[in-house]
Amino acid sequence: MIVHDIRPLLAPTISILCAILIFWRGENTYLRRIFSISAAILKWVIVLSMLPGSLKGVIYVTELIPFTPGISFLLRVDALGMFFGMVSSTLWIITTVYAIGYMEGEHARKRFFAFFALCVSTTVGLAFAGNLFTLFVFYEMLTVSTYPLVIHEETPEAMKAGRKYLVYTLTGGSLILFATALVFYQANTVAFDQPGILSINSGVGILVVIFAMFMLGFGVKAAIMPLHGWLPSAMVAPTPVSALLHAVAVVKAGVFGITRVVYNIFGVSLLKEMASKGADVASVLMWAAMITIVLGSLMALMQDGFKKRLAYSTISQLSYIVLGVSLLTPDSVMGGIVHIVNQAFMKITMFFVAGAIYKKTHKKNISEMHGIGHKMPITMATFTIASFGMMGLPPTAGFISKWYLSLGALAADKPIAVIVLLLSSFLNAIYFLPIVYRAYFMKPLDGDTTMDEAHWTFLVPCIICALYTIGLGLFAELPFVPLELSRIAVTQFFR
Amino acid sequence: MKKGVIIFALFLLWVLLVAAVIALPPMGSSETPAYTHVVPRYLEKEVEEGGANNIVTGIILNYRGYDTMGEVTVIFTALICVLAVLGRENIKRHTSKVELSSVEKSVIVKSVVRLLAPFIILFALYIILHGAESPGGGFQGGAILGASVIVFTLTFGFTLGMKKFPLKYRTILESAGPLSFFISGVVALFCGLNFLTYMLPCINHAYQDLVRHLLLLIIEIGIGIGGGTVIGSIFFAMEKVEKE
Amino acid sequence: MLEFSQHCPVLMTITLLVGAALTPIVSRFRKKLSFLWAMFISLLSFFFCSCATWRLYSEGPISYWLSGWEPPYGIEVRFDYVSTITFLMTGLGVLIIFYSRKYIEHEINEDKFSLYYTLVLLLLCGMVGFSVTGDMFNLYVFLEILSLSGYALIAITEEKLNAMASFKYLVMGAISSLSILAGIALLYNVTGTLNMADMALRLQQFPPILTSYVALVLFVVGFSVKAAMFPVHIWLPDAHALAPSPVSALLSGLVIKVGIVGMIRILYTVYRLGGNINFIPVTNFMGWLAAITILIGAFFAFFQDDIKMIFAYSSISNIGYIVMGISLVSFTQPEKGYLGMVGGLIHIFNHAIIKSTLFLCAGALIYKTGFRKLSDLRGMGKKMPITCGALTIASISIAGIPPTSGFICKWYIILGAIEFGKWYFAAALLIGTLLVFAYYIKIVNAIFFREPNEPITKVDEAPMSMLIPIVLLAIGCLVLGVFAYLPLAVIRPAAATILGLPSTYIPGG
Amino acid sequence: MSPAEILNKLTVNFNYVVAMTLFIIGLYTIISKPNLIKKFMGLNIMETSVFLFVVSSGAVMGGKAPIVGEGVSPGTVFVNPIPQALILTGIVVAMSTTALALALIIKLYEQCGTLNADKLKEIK
Repeated sequence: MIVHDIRPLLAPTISILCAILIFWRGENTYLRRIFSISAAILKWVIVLSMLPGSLKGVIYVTELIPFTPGISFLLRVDALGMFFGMVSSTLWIITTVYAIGYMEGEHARKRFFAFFALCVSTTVGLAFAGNLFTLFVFYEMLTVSTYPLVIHEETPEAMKAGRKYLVYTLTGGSLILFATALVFYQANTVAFDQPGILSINSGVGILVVIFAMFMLGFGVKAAIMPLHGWLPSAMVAPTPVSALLHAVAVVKAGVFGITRVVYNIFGVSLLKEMASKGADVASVLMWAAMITIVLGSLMALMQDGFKKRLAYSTISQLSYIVLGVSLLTPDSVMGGIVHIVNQAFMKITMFFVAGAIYKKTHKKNISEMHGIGHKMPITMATFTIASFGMMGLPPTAGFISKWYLSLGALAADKPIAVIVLLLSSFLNAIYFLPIVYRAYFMKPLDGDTTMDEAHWTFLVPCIICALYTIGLGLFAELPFVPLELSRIAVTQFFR
Repeated sequence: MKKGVIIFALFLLWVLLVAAVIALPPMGSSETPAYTHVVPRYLEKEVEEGGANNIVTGIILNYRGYDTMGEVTVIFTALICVLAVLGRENIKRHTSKVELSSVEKSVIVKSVVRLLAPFIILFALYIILHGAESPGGGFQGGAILGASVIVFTLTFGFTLGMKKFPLKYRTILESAGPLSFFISGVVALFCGLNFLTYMLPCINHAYQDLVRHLLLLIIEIGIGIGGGTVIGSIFFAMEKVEKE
Repeated sequence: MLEFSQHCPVLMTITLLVGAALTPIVSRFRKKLSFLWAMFISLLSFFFCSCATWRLYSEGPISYWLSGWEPPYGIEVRFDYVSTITFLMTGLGVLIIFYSRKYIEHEINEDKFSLYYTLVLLLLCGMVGFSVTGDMFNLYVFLEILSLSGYALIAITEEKLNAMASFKYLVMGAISSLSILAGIALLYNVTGTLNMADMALRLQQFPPILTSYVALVLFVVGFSVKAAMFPVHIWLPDAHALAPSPVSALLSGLVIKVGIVGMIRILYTVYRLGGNINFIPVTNFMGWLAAITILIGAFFAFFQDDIKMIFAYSSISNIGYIVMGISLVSFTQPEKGYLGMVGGLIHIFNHAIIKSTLFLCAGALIYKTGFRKLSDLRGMGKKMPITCGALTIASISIAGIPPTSGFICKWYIILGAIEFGKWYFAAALLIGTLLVFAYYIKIVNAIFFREPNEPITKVDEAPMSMLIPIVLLAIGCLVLGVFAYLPLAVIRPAAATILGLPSTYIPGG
Repeated sequence: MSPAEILNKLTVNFNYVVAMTLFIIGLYTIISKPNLIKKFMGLNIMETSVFLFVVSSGAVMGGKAPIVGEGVSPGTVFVNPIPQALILTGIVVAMSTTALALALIIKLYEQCGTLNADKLKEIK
């Protein structure tokens, strides 16, 4: 059922308004906080108000502005879009609270919060994009509005990272633009309302080219190896940025784009048809994802910087989702989609912890974190929960996604994927557990074990995310939880 | 080496251009498309439609009057361009190379110029006013007018030249060309006709021809005076030298 | 109203022309008056242009016979869909004159103020006259008015290098004008007429001879110089970078577009698609040159430190986009070229607005600080937030990041290139835009994210007379991108009629 | 076309060929001469060549100047008046360009003391 509604437009607009207000009166700390938090909550409420409808399969549509015959700026909230929109708007509230604490005393806070709001706005717009064209527009806007956040420190290192980020993502964006134009030329539409708009009549060759361009383009943000180079260097950004953008919004935008392309532009049946004609592009994507999972984990092992390790872990975890998408079975996609939210919460916990530790002790490297668990027990407890989630131990959320991914892999008759997932769990354990061990079971270097917990603005977000990680694992099958939404999304793909 | 390449490239261009022109109909033929398409009407009807015995003048002022308006503007533009680059002369600040020259001006030159200057100007006026009947017209007359200014100034020096052709009149006269066109052209708009139409049916039939002549005359005089002044002003701007 | 509006195409030219002729006289009364006069004249012309445009979209193209002679005999002024560019010219003209009031105090001697306004009006007059005329020789006359005033506007300051840049421009410009004049002369001898529409008709009647082809080559070469295509772009960087900033905005935004309009007139009005002269080899060649132009312009811009030099090189690059767009045509299937044509034409509009914004912002920075090197302009973003904000918007726009206006042409030209299977053109375009973004991000970095070399004191926001045009144009960059259907509604009939399709043509429909 | 035909055409359209030759000579002068005055003289040669071409193209064998009046019999053949009208405009334009070029040269000479393009390049 399609409902024309203004709410899909309202959600991104609120953050844009918030950004404008902050630009206008952002010098005042209190006004800035009020703007940020109230916009975050308002947006969350708006997105939430659409959730019951989405769960019933309702699709909300706002047609904004015509662009050319056949293409318009279109916002369309289907289950997948709702899913991603919900994730980003929820995490925005949490991260805003965290950022207010974290950015205390930092420079250029006005700019920071304004662009922060702008990024979230584009992310939600991207989630609600109703066609490839709108998706691309928001995708590019996301790139541009993230740049000031990446280089927030304005150090030479940050500038270099920013440049690298732009080079990678804009090149990717160009490829997407090219591919979008090709799709429009072939199909005369770019809308997401069908499970696949291209047809085999276009010729296998051109389809492969389009697919490759899309994967290279979105693969940059999804950090599929070897396109991941920007992600670790972008970790110079302040922690809330790394947390929300580089673990959630930006990278997930890439993954989200891949999902859209695979299921709404190509469609399962076309990809299977292509595979039968010798162009098994989905398998190529699957292999790329599997290689990234393993290599990413291995590289994470070698990192000493806390945030760097998390970054490589992100690279590895993102490919879970890509793997799920590329397997082309309902269960695997469901596992992949639900991992968007699971990974987001788990990874954001970890980043929050990293930020809290850095703010409290100015320690960036893992090798310095002896006994940090004595000083900051609650913080480290949440970290521990998140690492269990990363490993996929029941009853955490990570287990749910791995379970469905494995089911899907078996259904697709690709047992190798299951092996890779298990291997990854093992590697996750190798690189996360030593941190936990070091934090709790080793004596601090200075011998000082008095408790010195982080400020509540740090703690509360950590705890909420950690609780979610457990909660989703325990109550996965209850109504109103992500799994149900992802199931609806999957039924829309496999119509 | 570089020179050789240039010459070779230009040679190729030459061959191309020559090939283009020898493909044209033979020169002097009366069967060319150029002579048979638009021209016959001009040759047959110009005198009646355009009101000038000199067909070239008729084309310039009537059929292609808008071109000429642009052309007059080009002259005006040239003056403004020169002034923008070099600046206007100032009687207090500037003198000229003529005055700084150590060569004495001979009496013969001075006397001849003094005697001839009025006649040159008279001749210029004749050319301007007689453009409709014989070879000549505003541009040609204007050039002669300008030449008279130049000759006079070169002989008698800058200061005197500027006194004879004072800046405050020149500023107004320089714009005479475009303005006279505008005045003659815009009259037609009030009769509901197109711009630059001189034959005005909205006035008494008996006067139509007279008005047309009058309007054309305004233009010719405007072009002539304007062109002459512009040439003079350009000369002044180029000739000036800062006083010590 | 209808009766009156049909005079507008001529009136808007005449207004500027007479206004220019009167400016020196007006300024004799009061020095200050010349600004107000120029403002008044340009506004009046803008009003006439709006009337003409209104009539164009309600009644169809206006054909105005000067002196009342029917076309092959007299001069025809034709306000068709391509002529809508005059709307942009006069509109931008108003803003730039408004901007000039304060700015020229900085670079120009006080006794040259009235000359400056006269030249700007003449430049506008030349462009407007050029764009609406339907007669080949008239085209040449107005081309000369605009070229001459353009040369002089560069040399109006007292700088040494300006006179050199201007001379270089003059020599190349004069050669190109002559080659256009030679082309006109050759074509006149082939067809016996000077009216464009009649010329097109006559070209179809006779069997094609070599002369027509050579004339075409002369035209294309001539207009390429005016448009600063590779390899005849060498005059542009110096000229555009050294001119006073409002003049740079005019030159980069509008004057080089005149070359493009000329090309469109020659190729698609006079020679025509589907006629008996197949000029596709020429457009193909132009397409390749355009691809090279894009890359060369972007590449050289990379090494500049002077902020206006960067903009000048990026103009070269952007001309490449436009030419690429208009050269993507098919001789026998006109509708195939539609998308590329729309892309090229829309960028004429958008680039004019974006580049004017950039140059005016640069002008405001130079006016306030006196610096023009990026390394000296560091940290200005905090002192002049509005100017620098506008600069950023325009930079993003020129890099073609959606939803700003620079993106639209990218989309259409890529579609057009795909239509012809020329993916390498699309690739060149994309690489070009990436390079463009790389150096514009350098500017944004410098003004916002880098610490100034020495603490900036005594620099505050530019005066209102500069800010208003800048802000309006920057808003234009955004609005024309988001509401792209507005400019597209204007451009689509233009593109369709250029290709000989009905003005309501919709691809695939 | 056979060589004889080409030769015939060359002689018939001799003026045109000369005009085009002048065009190239002018262009060569502009490109190869470093002196600015010579460059702009080359420009003038080019201009003249185009005028020559246009005026020649208006000629008609046995044609008279296109002036009607007393003493001109009705059947007289006139030459083509349009090229004359065009060239009048052309000359004015050429004059204007020349004026501006000279002004620029004067200014350059005042400022830099040289008119050699190669030397001017070094002054910066």
